[in-house]
Amino acid sequence: MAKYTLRLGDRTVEAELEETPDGNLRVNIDGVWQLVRLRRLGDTPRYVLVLDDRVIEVLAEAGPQGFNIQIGGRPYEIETGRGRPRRRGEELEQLVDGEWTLRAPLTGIVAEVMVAEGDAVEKDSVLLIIEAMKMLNELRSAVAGTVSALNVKEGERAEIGASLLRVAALSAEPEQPA
Amino acid sequence: MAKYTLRLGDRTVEAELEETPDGNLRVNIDGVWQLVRLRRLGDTPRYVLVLDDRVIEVLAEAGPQGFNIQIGGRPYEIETGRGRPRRRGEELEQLVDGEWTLRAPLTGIVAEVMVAEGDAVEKDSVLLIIEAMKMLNELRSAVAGTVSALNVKEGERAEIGASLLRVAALSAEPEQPA
Amino acid sequence: MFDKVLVANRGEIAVRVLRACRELGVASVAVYSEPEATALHARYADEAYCIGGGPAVESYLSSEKIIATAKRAGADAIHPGYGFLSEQAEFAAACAAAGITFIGPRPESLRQLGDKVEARRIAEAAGVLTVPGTTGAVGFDEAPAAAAEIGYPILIKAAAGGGGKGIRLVTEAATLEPALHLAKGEAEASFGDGGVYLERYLDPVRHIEVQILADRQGNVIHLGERECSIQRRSQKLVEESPSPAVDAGLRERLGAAAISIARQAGYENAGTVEFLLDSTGSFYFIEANARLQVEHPVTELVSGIDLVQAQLRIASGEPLGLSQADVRLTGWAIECRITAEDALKGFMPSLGQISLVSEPAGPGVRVDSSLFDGLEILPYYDSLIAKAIVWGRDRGEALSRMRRALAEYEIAGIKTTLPFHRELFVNPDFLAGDIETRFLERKFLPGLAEGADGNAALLVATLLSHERQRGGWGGAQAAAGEQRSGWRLAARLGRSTRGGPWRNTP
Amino acid sequence: MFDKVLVANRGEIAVRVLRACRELGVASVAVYSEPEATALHARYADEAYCIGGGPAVESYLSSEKIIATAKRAGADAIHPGYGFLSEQAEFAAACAAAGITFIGPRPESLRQLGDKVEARRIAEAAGVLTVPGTTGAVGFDEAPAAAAEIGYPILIKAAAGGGGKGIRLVTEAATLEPALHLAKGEAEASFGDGGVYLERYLDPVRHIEVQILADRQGNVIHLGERECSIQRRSQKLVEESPSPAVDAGLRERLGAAAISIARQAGYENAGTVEFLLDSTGSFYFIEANARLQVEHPVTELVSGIDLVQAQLRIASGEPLGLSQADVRLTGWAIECRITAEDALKGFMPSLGQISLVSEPAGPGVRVDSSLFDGLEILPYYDSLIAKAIVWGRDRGEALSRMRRALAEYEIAGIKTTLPFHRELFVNPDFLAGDIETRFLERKFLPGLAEGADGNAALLVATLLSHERQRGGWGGAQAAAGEQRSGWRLAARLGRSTRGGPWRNTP
Repeated sequence: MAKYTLRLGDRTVEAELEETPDGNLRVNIDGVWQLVRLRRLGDTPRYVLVLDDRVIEVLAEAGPQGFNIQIGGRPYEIETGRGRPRRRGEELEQLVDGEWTLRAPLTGIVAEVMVAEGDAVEKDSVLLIIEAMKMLNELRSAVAGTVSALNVKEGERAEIGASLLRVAALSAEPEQPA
Repeated sequence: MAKYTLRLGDRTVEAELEETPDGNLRVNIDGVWQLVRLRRLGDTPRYVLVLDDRVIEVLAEAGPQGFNIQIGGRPYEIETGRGRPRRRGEELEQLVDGEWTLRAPLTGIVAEVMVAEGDAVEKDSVLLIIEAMKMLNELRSAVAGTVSALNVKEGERAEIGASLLRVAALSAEPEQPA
Repeated sequence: MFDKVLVANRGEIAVRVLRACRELGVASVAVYSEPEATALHARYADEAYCIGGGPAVESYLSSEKIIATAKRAGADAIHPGYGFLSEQAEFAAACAAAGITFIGPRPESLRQLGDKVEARRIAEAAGVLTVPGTTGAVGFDEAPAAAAEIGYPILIKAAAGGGGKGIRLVTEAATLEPALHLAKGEAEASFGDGGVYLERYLDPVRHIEVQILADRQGNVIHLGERECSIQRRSQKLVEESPSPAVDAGLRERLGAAAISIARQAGYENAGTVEFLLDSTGSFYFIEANARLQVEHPVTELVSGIDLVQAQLRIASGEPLGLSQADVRLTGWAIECRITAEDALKGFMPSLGQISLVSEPAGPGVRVDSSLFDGLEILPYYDSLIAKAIVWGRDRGEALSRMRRALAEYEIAGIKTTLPFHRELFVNPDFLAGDIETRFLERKFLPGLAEGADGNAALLVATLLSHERQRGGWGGAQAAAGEQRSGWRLAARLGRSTRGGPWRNTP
Repeated sequence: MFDKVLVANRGEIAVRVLRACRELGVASVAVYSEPEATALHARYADEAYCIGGGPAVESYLSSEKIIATAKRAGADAIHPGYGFLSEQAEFAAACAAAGITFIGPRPESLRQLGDKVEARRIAEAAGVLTVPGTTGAVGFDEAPAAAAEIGYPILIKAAAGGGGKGIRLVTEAATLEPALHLAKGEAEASFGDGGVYLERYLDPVRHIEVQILADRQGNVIHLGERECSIQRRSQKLVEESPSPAVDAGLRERLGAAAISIARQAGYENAGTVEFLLDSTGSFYFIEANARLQVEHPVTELVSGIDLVQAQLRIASGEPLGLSQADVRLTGWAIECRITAEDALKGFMPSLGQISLVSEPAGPGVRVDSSLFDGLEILPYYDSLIAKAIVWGRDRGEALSRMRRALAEYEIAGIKTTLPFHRELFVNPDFLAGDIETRFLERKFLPGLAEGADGNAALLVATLLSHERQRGGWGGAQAAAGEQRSGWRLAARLGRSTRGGPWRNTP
């Protein structure tokens, strides 16, 4: 029998899985054992989950922390790591050595840079504008402080997740985003 | 520079391929060098061949003797082996030690067996009927002779290519099929 | 309206019916055979139950299992689709006995119209001409004399039949017995009933059929005709509405004949009355199909009426809500049946896994299918896998749309009839509407001209060979399918380059 | 008719135009930017040429490169689609100078109607009411006074605009300057012209537009109205025809107004006249779009007329061939614009590779898209990736069809607006047709209820975890995408579970 720890939103589940004598698989979630079959269709991210009274189509793709699953058009992001559940937004929001990093929330072209290194910025003031799909998107500061590093120039392409600039914070903790 | 021998229908081609100084590929077929780019789309059998004045969609799948290619709804079966070109139908038609083997030309259910081991059969007489998709398909003998082995029973499923029965031939060579 | 409907079918028609259920807000139940657990119809329904093995007699033809499943799921109605149990009076009666509504005609109508001989009597009583034939099913003993009396050429037809199954043309007495043998076998396999009857073979004629709708309140309307003369061995391949051979006056006469037959039979729900139309404009009743037809979408496109939704409404007791005068037929619709048969190799069945499917879309194009990447085409069922349907303001626009749709349709992994359709839609006689039921064998010689893209294919093969040599087999750049199904492709490639003793029985 | 047409566009509209070319038997030429070599429109055309880098100014907005390519390929006409060069009078004039037919209005009409202020003068001359606003483009200096004179709230609109780009609502003088800054920036990015003007913001109103067709012979007809009130930040998301608010009398008045504006402008080809309709039934001209609209399919479905084919016929000099009396509008059509934006995260653009797309089909459903498995969504272009369009006999049938189509639509790999549309189509006010241009912000709170299939998702994750542990990463049973794009998915997963300083500018 194998055990897996899964997290879906605020819910953490210890799932048990075992092979039945006739070679099928059954899974125990929250004390309920269920016979299950899962088939992948061709080389696609489409899977079919066959239950006793229902056949469910599932789109599933791997992510670094688990699986990104869609059923009936709704997303289910499931973490399968063994560590403590992460607080949402934790990695991107936290200060490292008193510095806050603005990461690109989408891939786009840097349309405008409103600040220079050394500039003082308020919390919520606009730092950069990124253009994607003809829309101009303002990126604002999560902290008040001083621009300590500027990694992009106007006209450059910024990949999602890239560090765009850093702000040395005045306070030790950023406020929680809305 | 790499060389490949390709066969398409009755045409045999020696294709040369080399990398250009700027890292692209060019191919020489029948004395004409052409710059080519080929991209596979996702995990699909769909490829895109980019030429100077045209972008061609290609469905390509590997086969044992080469590639099964579709362009514009038309099939192109290309052999890439290095041996002599095979005569069409050769493997399946030839007699081995004076015996001819009836192989299933399609997957289906054996609906009726018209002969027993030891029966004498004429060329073109019906040996078996295979049912697939509700159609009854007669399989006939390519040779005159005696049924020397019968490998299937009525109601069984026959996979494509499976040996269904053998006929010990009266003459040494079967006639060419129409 | 019903709360929950069980769809006792598979493939594209099961999906078609499930779509109607979803649009009407009715919960749905699918049934599927063991090898079809991943089928689209099983995934599409709100509930899905496995009811037996692959062969249809173990699953889709098992009236007991289907009714038991309907009870288990709490379905209050069953839609039978076409084929399988759709015209079996015993099944309809068993549904009624179980307290479940059968979405179709009353069992008595199914019995009468399902008996093709009885159906002819009804047509005659309704004052409609019929094709000369036997007055009942015939066995091997009586057939020769009956055939001689009717006069060759004759057609052997399944008494329980429909869909072209179990039909054989016999031109001379010598070939009657083997043809009878095969026709009875196919009839048994398709309908569970080997009974066949004989009919005069009229030639040349068009196959023209009329769609009717009849409610429980006694309202009967027709939705115009369908032209179904493009047939291969009595199997329809292309249908259109209207027919190039039918004008307003003839349409009115055909419609009136169909309605009077429906009234004579006390018919309820959607149905089709089939006629042969000769070159003088005379038409002869051949049979009535007491179910939804494969080709119903062409009528939907010109009438704007959703026939499956209409079936559910009628079966739940609602009146039609429209009179003949409300029916307005607009434009021209054409359907191509795409089957898993190799049109370039004598329509030989082609099984295997679909590695890629990409269906046409855009203006005026409708596709009814249940295809998906990774679908395994099974030997147990009918070869129909998809229908491409187009609408245009006139026949010319519809023809050009279909040509465009066929060019867009991509299926890899199996062979299909797409190459046949692509050729048909550039044939001058077909484009002129100059067709009859034997058009294909008489005027249309399928055969594929050599493709113009041989050089491009060789370029691709060179690059793929190079990638394979550099990256080894199965690398990210290897040709699709190398790892997964090399052996199976091997078998198919082997087959597709051979001739041999194989041929489809006539 | 033309021999060869170059389509100076990309994405779904390029494919739409190429389909019309193929149906008309006209040879076609595509142009594509470097990162779009594998795009569907490049593959669909008979010829395809790479004309420059990803940013539109280097490719799809380069009038010189496009005209040079048309000459090289021997194209005798250019279809501009919508957006890009479609309303640039200079481009139309440059085509004419190069001896190539521009498929659209004459350059003079483009100039007049493209100048929104001049367009208002034309409407007034045609006797049609207009919305109060500035008589010309305004700069940072003049804007505050002009806005004060018109009276807040005001709208800033791109003088060269269309498609909702470069539009900003300003409710008070304090926010005028930053809004002006962003609107001018977007106008510059979208149209290559940063000019903007101000207009009174009427509220509540519906956005109603009328489709017209005008030939060179002076025949002008209208094909009824489209209701486009479902907008987010002036971007249309859903369109339908007819409008629930328009009866036959109002339709006639709207149509007459649109025709008289077209005549006043000497308009030729397909065009759209946009109005605001208030609750008293009064309507005000806002602008005329001298091109094909994104939402043209809803008109095609109710009128049966292929607007793109009509554009080609008109541009090649053919007369319309039908009068207003021949136009028969039947049933109800609705379109949903599917964009690459995360509807659950404030419509944030979502880039990446589409790993699977499966589009709705079956009765009454049309999809115009250029999606395929493996498509990379790029940052350079508009976020519109597909349009789902349905037809029904009445609004109720169309609504239920769209609900069904949206449930069938599957896209994996990127986020889209599908969840937004699925929620909209169960909103009671929307279903009742009770909408106006600010309906979304006032009455519709997007937000996804927790899915009901959490347990099924956990079962799947358990089985996939098990497979991964047994088979190692990248085995045949591993989850799709593990090898190929793990790192990219990592980035996206990280993003989609975060909050942050991000927001779309208002």
